[in-house]
Amino acid sequence: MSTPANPFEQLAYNISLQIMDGQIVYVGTGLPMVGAMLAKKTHAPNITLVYESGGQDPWEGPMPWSVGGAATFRRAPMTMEMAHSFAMAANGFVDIAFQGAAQIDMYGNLNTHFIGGGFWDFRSRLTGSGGGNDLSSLSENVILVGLQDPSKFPAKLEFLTSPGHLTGGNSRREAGLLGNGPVACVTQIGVMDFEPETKWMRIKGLNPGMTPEIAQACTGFELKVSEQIEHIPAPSDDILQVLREVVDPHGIFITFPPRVR
Amino acid sequence: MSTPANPFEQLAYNISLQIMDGQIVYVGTGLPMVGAMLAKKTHAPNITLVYESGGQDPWEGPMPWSVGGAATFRRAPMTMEMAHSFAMAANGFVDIAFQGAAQIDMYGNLNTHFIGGGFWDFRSRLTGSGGGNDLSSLSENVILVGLQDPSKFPAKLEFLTSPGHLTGGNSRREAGLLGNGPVACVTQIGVMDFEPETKWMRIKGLNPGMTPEIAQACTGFELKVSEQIEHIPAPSDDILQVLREVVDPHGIFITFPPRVR
Amino acid sequence: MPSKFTYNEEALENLRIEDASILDRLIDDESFREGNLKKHRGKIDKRITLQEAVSKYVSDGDIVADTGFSYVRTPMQVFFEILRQKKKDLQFIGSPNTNQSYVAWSGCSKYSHNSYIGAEMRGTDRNYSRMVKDGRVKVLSEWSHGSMGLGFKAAQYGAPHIACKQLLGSEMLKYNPYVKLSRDPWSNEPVVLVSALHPDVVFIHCQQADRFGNAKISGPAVNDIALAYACRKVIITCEEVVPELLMRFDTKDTCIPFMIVDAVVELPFGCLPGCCPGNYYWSREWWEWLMRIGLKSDESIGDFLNYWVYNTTDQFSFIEKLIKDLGGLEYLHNLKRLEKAEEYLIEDIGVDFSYEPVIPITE
Amino acid sequence: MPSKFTYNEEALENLRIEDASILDRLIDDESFREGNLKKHRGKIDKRITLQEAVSKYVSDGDIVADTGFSYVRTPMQVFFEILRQKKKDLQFIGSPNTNQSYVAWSGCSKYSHNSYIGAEMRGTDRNYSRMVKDGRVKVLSEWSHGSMGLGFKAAQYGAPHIACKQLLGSEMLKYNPYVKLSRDPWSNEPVVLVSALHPDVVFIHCQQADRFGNAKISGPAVNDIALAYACRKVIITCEEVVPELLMRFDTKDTCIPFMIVDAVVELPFGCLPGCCPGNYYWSREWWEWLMRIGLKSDESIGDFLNYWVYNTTDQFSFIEKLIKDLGGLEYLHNLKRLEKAEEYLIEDIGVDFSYEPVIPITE
Repeated sequence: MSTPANPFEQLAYNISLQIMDGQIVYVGTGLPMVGAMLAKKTHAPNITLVYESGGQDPWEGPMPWSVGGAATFRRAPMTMEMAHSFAMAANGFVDIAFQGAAQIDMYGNLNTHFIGGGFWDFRSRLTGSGGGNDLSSLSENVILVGLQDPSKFPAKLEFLTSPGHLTGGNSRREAGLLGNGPVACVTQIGVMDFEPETKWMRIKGLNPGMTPEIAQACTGFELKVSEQIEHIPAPSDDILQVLREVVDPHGIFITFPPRVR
Repeated sequence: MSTPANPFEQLAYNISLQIMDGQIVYVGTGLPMVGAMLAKKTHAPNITLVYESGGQDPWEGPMPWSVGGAATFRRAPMTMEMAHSFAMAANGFVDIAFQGAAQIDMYGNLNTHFIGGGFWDFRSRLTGSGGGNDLSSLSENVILVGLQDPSKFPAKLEFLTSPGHLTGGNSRREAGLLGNGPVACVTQIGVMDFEPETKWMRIKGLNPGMTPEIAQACTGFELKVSEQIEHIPAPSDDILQVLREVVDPHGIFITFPPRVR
Repeated sequence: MPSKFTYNEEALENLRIEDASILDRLIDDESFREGNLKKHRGKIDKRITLQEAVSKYVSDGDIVADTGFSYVRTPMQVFFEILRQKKKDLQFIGSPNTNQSYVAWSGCSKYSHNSYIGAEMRGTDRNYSRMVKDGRVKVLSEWSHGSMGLGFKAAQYGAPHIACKQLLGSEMLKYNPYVKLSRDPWSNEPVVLVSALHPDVVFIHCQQADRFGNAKISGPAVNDIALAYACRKVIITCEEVVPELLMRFDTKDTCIPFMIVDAVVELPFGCLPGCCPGNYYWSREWWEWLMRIGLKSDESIGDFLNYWVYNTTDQFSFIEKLIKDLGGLEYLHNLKRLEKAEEYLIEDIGVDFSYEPVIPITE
Repeated sequence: MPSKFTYNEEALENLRIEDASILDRLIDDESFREGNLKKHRGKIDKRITLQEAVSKYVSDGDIVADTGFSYVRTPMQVFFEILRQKKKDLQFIGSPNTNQSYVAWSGCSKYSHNSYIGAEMRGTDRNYSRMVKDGRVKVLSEWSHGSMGLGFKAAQYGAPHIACKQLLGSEMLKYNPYVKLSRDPWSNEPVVLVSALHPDVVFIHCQQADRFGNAKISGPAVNDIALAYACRKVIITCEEVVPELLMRFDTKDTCIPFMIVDAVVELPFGCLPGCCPGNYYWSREWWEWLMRIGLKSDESIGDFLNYWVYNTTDQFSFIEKLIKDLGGLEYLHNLKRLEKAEEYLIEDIGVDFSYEPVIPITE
């Protein structure tokens, strides 16, 4: 029997479960990549992976370490320029896009600009939007990914980089944005979705050993709770084997605690 | 000694004289192509030919019979998409573009839409703009080319397809158009330019045997006259030889009266 | 039917468009995106016949995009099949839009988004002129090549509209509901806004494609890359279908990815009587017949189309007719030689490009 | 100095830009076009050295575009040379804009058009964060990758601006003077207008170019095709200069035509310590040193740059230092093997991609 899944492995597994076969999947760096590769190697062999640097539909090979690296365009029939690659999302050719952030609020809005202050006085300036705002604005479905704690899931963002459901309700549509916005938020605690009417984040499923109380304790705003909370299983031995031996054999992303890369 | 130049040959020669070495030249079908090829084979070997279908800088070979045909992209390092090809004019990479039209007015505005009536009731519907409006609007310098007669050079266009100097003076610039607009009009009579202030068409040079009176008789509006009218020479035997033997050996464009093509 | 969008009233009036809802589909980004979301994304074998493709993907009333460049890499055999299947009420759009002329005569197409109709120095298209005058073709919008091309590009880039510097000062502004005079918000300079354009269906002839729809265009792409992304239904016709692995190991000229493609039709000689870069030259004799005899009158174009379209069944029966009087297989082979020599793919010294008209000048 | 253009007042205020004329050049289409008209159009041998190119084409105060993708086909040796020549007051722009961090520390760059700074999972750029906080880098505009990419594309297409659906609802709208909330005139839906962008100077690393400037990019072009057309001064650096005839007989991947190019620099290994598709892998050890040690403090980045930039003279002296402790020529050869294997240009079975950190984890 395999060692039980560590938090990163559970997260990668939960990410993989968000992906349905046949979808076009926009992948960023890190665990979403691992989750997407895992999905492709397990229940969703016919997905097409697309990357912001323009790589798409690569021939199977080593896991991409970078969204611009060779594995993203390895023997691909073609690549796309960056403006064009995001346009594919606008035109309805990105079914699902993964997003991380330094801060996520109850409507799934994201901050990747700075934390600990304002635009001029912060503790840490972060990367900025990159493709994050584009994916959030244009993709059909967005899946948020992160390690849940109250500071990363605050009631108020310090900066709104990428739109989720904005102020909830119909506000995203009224702002002119495309697609459904965030449909799920996958963390080490479990999977959250958004109430259909208010678009407020709520607990949908919990990882093994997690409770709604733990989830709430890891969140800076009140979490709504689904009527029927799912119990997400731990990944099976078979899946762990694929994850550890095929997808990320060098443990670049799934080693816990994280190794330096 | 060669047979003297026929009107088409004189026109091709006059066109060629409009081109300076080192320029990027946008060529359409017909005599402008012949003139540009003649320029390249005589005084302007370092021009770069570009075509609306996206061909550019072809390797020397047979004269293009079509602006989309193989001679326009023959062993070219690259071709451009159509929107991009016109964008090169907008961005300042077309020094000189040739244009014909069914009607040309005193400000060098062009009609290629219909003649003999209005939008709903005409004698003949023509091709429409094609790339004509784009070249007129965006190129740095436009050279008009045509066979001059009063119906083709009317005081009022039946439709303004492609802008010249609009209503003269500064009106072209005020409309937001790019470049200098038409700088010359080359016909079987000679070469006309436009008064610097009013932008009204005036006789600049006359072909052998032509007079200002003939020019005026061939024009539907009053032609201004330059203080010093140039006498354009007939093409030399050497040039006629290049034209007839190298540029258009099958007489596709320079046979007079025109043959069916 | 109320139109979904706001159009320039002057243009509607000038174009005598009473029911502006006929204009909507070309610029409806929302339904375009919805349609794309429904496209099958998996790697499935998309090959069907030309007959099936036209039957399934060209619906009466569709906006059809002309592709290639007049008769360069233009899938003329597709238009012939549209005629044979007697489609109705098609709108045509393209830069150039040369092939609408005979399609319109046949009764298949009634509306035109007009940029250029004609065959360059081969003269004015008298048939099209007649049909517009008689009201058999109704012009819905007047374009320049470049501005229409930008409309397709805006669509490719997911941009609702794009500003440009052409059309300023032209009367076309008053005859096009899809463009609008405006000012740049930074410079305050006049600009023309062009809406993103989404024709309903496009057939793009490629030299090679794989069975999923990844496709290569060699020679000028003209508007076809933009159109592949801009149009709702995308059918690739191609000289040959190659293995997917070839597409992965030779990426030259590949510009259309499989996910945007609905169907793949293996259609060798699909551009004849036009030319296909790398493959074959156009039939100058056929075009001479078309322009000099065919377009003369309603009767003559009828005879012409009967002979060349309605009494052929596909490209091969068309070619058999074509080469019968022109030199047989040697003529066909020579078309290949001429194209390759002009592109300098083969030695051109010794290849004879001369051409003598087959119809005596009597006019 | 009065600014030539009208900017969103709220953005100017939020960004604390008092003299808005500093913003003008990036969107000045008119002077961009004028500059292009003055470029030499003939086929002339444009080859110069990197030192000459940086000296001649990078002026103090210029807006410099970062190219490639962070460290993929990015001409890092060009940035190193900019540091050595101690340029001043540069504005940096790029999607991503990763290389501004060390350039800014060196004192060469003071202004940022910000889309993304960092090296993906390699962590936050602490140096850049410090410099923005201290006011040593001033952010002039906040972007997403896609919206900035559209600004470059609009420039390529000669379009004064383009509408898009990103940035809506984002606070970046209030921190970017080059974008503007508007409505589509047909649908009345909210859109964001993005101005065409014209950086002053761009260095684009290509695998091959000819001496006139025709150039090939293999692997993802990212924004570089658009940038080649959008920027005022265009310098191609390349792994190798090939004969013009090669460009005519092998058109694969050719995307930059000679007329827009000002200079060609033959610069083999010009992307090291980043990677160049088809040629060499990135040096993971170098990046580890940069992110884990170099960026820690002002002092450490100073030491780092002294060692790797100021005490090297060109890419070869850099490489000699790099391989000295990492395995010599075999290391360099292995970079080639790794890149080619990951792209599947060579057999990848048996190629070992594993990598062990060279710096012990002590934090």
